[in-house]
Amino acid sequence: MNIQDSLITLWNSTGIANFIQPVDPSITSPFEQFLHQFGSPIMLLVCLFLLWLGIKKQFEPLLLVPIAFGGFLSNIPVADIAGPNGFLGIIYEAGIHKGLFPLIIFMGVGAMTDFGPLIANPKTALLGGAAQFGIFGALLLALCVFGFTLPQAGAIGIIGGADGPTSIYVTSKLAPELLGAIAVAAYSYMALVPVIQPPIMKLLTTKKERVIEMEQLRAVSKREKIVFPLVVLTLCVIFLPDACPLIGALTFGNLCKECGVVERLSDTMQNALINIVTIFLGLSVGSKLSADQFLTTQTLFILILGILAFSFATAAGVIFGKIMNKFSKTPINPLIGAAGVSAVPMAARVANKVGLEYNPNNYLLMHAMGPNVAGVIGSGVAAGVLLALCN
Amino acid sequence: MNIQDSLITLWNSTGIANFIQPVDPSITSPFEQFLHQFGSPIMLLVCLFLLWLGIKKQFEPLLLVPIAFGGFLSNIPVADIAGPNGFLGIIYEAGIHKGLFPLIIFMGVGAMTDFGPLIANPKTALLGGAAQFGIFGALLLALCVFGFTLPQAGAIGIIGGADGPTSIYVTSKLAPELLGAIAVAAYSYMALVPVIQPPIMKLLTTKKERVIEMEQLRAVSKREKIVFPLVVLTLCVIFLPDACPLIGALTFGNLCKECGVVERLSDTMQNALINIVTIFLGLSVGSKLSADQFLTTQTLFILILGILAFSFATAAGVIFGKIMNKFSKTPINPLIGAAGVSAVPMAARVANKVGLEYNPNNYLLMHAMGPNVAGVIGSGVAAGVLLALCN
Amino acid sequence: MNIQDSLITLWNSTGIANFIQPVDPSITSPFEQFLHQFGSPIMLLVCLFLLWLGIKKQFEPLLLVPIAFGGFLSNIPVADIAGPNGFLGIIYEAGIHKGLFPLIIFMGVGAMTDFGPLIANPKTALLGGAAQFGIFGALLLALCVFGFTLPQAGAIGIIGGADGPTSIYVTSKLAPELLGAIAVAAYSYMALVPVIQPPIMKLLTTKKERVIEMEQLRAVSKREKIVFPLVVLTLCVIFLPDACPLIGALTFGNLCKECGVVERLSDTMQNALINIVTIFLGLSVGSKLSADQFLTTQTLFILILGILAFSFATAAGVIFGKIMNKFSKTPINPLIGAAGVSAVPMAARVANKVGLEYNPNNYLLMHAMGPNVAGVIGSGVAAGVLLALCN
Amino acid sequence: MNLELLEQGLIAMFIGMGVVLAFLVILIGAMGVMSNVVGYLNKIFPEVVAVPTKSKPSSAAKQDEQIAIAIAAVMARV
Amino acid sequence: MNLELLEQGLIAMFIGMGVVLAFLVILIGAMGVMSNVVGYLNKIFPEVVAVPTKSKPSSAAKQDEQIAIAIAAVMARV
Amino acid sequence: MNLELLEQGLIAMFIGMGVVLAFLVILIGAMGVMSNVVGYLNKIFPEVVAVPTKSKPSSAAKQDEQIAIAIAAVMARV
Ligand code: NA
Ligand code: NA
Ligand code: NA
Repeated sequence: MNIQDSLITLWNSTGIANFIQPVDPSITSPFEQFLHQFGSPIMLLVCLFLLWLGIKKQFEPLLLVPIAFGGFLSNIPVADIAGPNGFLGIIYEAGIHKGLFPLIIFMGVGAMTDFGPLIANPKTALLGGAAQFGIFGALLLALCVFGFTLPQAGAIGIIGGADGPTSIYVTSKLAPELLGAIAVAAYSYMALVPVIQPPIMKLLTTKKERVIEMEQLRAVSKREKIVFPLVVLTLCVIFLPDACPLIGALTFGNLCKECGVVERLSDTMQNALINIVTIFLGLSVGSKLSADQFLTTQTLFILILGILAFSFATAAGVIFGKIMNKFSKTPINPLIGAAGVSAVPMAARVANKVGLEYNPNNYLLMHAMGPNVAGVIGSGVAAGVLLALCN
Repeated sequence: MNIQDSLITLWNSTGIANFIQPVDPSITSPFEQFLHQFGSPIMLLVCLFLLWLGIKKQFEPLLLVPIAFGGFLSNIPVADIAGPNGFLGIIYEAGIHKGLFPLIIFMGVGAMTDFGPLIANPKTALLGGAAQFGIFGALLLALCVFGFTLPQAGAIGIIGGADGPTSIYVTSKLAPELLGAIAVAAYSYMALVPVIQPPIMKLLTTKKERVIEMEQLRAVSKREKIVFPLVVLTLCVIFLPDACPLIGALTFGNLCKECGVVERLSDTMQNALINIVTIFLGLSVGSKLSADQFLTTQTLFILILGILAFSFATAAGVIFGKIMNKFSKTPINPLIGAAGVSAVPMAARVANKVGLEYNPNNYLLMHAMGPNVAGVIGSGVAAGVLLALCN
Repeated sequence: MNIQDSLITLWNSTGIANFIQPVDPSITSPFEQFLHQFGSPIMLLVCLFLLWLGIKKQFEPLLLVPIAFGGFLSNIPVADIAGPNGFLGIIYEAGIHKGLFPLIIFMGVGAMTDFGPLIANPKTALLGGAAQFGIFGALLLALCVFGFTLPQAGAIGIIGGADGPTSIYVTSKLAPELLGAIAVAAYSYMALVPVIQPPIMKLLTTKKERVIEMEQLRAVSKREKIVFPLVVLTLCVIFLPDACPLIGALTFGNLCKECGVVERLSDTMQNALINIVTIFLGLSVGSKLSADQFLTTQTLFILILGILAFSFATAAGVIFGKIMNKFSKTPINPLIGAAGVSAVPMAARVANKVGLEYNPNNYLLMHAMGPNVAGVIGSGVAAGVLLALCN
Repeated sequence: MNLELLEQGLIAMFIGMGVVLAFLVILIGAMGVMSNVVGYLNKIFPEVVAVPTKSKPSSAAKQDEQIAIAIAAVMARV
Repeated sequence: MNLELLEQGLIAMFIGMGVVLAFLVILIGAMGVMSNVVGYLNKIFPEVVAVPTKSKPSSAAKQDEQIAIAIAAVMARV
Repeated sequence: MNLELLEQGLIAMFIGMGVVLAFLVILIGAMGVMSNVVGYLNKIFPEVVAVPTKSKPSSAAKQDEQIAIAIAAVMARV
């Protein structure tokens, strides 16, 4: 080793020397050649943009900040942090590839969710079902118009479930190569719910419908809340075992919350455990933001399909709400149908806010929480169907 | 793919279609055939019963709720959640098969245990030794009467140690196929200590003995409490290295608690860490509640042997207490011998409560804590012997 | 099995029977033969001494207590707790060999560090650079005088970085066989900073220099604090990708702290997560304190080189401070150069204390925090150079 | 647009929406049954659930209090 | 002492200290640029950052408060 | 009942109880020694353990307080 060799070694290990890949003669398309050469620096900028969305625009920052940072780290040349022996590669393998992280987060979601409003007004569950149309509408378009394979189309469709852990779980099973793009789309659009939903809601409802006041909810007993997760899980066992890891984690968390005898565990699920897993889930999802997988037309298509999925879901929920209002004995404000997409509790707040715009005495929040939490169950079930059919 | 095939695929993936296994012509016994066919749904009901015990009857709910829920998830047909690629199977492999979870919980137990009452009155340690007779009595019966192998008998006997993590650690090493039944028995009987012990205690003591008041305990200095875990561990190193993982974890936790300079770590062991591990330990122990391993006469025998082990342990502790009272200069109330089974702090509370029944001024709690914590060390040592002899 | 055989089995599994290894005829040196025979019991005493340093002398107890306890457990004969199937061996393999634990701790360090004082007075960063001379000075001596290989010399040098996780990360990559000795040296000397530094600081400065008062720092805006970690990481990407795992973890933690929108995650990194990882990092670093690796002249050399590294670092920082003071428009007290070794925040406190001794109105703490946190970045960069050059 | 793909997609949509809605319809029915059963149980064992659960810890707390007093008394004599 | 080793060690030292100091010098420059840019941004969008961020949660809090009142009113009627 | 198994079981019981009780008897002895040694140490270095440990953080706290005051003063001038 002499000083010249050492300096060369060091130079070859710098980022400057490795930022731009040499021309690959086997790539013919000039655009692909450009991406091949400049992919990493472009992805670093993309990740900075995602960070900005998370920090400045507060787009689901708890997830988007770690995802964007993980993506930044993964696109650093030489370091290979997302590789099989890299820090994020190892965490990805242990936590996402095997499906543990999304399930643990779903436990925490269960431990934070109150199904009371749904139990008090069971029929609003249908609105949470109708909104899953977003999933299958996007699947159809992805498959037939955008040329994705069936497993990929299923993973893309699940964006319309508006449920982060569900999206990540399904995508890691069906189409792990799309995980980065799908996770970014899912969390970004969840953050954009207050922007995406109101115009659709207003377009599809009359002013008369929007001012409908709903009957107050009955009180729900503690016992009902304890039995409810078991009922959901049992139905899932009977009809759709493929959805049981997701629904099982959700109902386990919820049972721990409601049963009242394991508060230590329920608190831990809602705090230390979900936070720790969120950090590592975010960082390791980011490890799938590599240039060759993200800087593709597929990603653009996924972003388009994602917003369509959210829109379809919102529309389906609202339309189904209008139909239910026609046939129901008690009045149903169709605005709460939009909350069926889940994105808990954002979508329910949006329904409440739009309702208040037109009738300042109309507090729809609690009524919208019914379809909202039903939407979580609904997309869990839809995930089970996709895992059973598309795999 | 056409709609009919898809529906058939979906139907074949439902629970209804898979609940009842087809007749296996190689099984001749009609009872075994019945279990083969209906094992899963029966186990689901068994797990619901265990959940009910945990939630309604508050049988050690922190463990029994996750165990029962894990058992429920594991018996869902098709989903194979306890299989090698399933959520609980993966956690089991990483945390229990390798022995990490019980040891981490034992750290937390150490960080929550005050050995002061034992240091103040060292001779009560013998009561915590005598009560380990329950372990070896049950081992003898399991081996000679119930036809278990020696490793299985050792794992069953350890139920009499009345110590959850110790039972799980030993069983995962000696007889993992019995883990579900043994864990359920161990935690259920620990919860039943206030029911099982008093009749035996009253049967074996005279009223005169029960009213004995004991001399108040001396104050224990901080330095003694710091040195104590090191003394225990050193003895363990010298005489029984096989017990060192368990005793090492316990004394590490206790040293962190007592040394006063690592409060951050001690707090974490007592809260976030033990809670997180308890969730996963419970769920993954539940993954061993499969029908073919649990719905056997062996399980029935284990339940019988478990209660015998607790009874032997209680009786041995009380009888040894009577003997010690005869020969001791200072009076010893034999009721505190029952606390030697560990089940901290339940058994000590039971001793206190029975004592108060007969002498309303007789607070035995602190005196009973001595044998109680000695029982933890005693069953750790017994576990070491079993691991050395039965493996 | 009869009782005699069983007793022999049991005896053979005791520590007494295994403490002293039989004479190995292939070892010729009587001293090495002695170590071969009595290595384990000596290491147990060494670990008790380290525990005493941690508990009584409060030498970085959060790390030294777990390291010493882990070392004690690892040297227990028969139990093989540090072996590939042992409790600590498994944790070492998963957490340290793969490099996860030090990086997670570095995240927590980032989430606890305020880079404000550095941003307010950027030029003090140079002092944090100069102090890294300790690393390379010790490397040179280790390589040329003490006969270590280049990777070993790099790992030893990094002790002079005065940064626990960095030392462990680098050593686990370059010379895992020295991990025990290097970790013990690094944490012990970090605890000894208030003893090691002041004489050197006083020797190299005049009284006139020591009483220099510095201008108060300007206020730093929230935006600067948010952008700063990204600037550091970007420079690291451009110039030294090999340092990116370390610097990436540090800046991720810091960004989470400063961005203000992910407080849940930042709190968790600073508490539950760092505490949990500290426990396991300490215990599993201790698993490298085996007699054959620790009871060598190499360890003695490492201890000598470690203190030299700290001394060189302190001296280089102070001397560079004197030079900067000469050329700077605003006065710079050379004492804050000593804080460049990192050992946050101990070294900065030492600078403050020495300053107060000579001028009771001279609060250098905030000024010393600049070089102090720059030292963390500096040793991360130095670690990257070592990983690129010595591997 | 490929007709076979369209068929595949439509099948996925029909089956998917069918299963989701069927699941939720059954869930609505099950919730109705559950509410009735639990309501009935709540009538038969009205506060039986709540009271012992609450009184148990509180009696334990009381006991602990007594113990604490006892220990304090003991300690005072030390 | 081996001359080759000495050379190796000195190379490591020169390169190492060079990189560390170069890195920090560039960092100092970058911090200067950063402070100027951020200072400029802070002038253009003076409180724009802080106010909406703060007002957002506070308006959400207000809304939540209103909702809480509404729910309380509802519950009172139950 | 198999005699060989019975023998095996009885051996396990005798050895097991023997080891457990022997261990605890030795532990009792060790605790006695420990209490005497520590008691003796507590006499020689009576409060030496407790006082510096306590005063150390408190002096650090005091120092921190002074620093806080200093910083506040500095900030006030900004
Ligand atoms: Na949904
Ligand atoms: Na016990
Ligand atoms: Na440093």
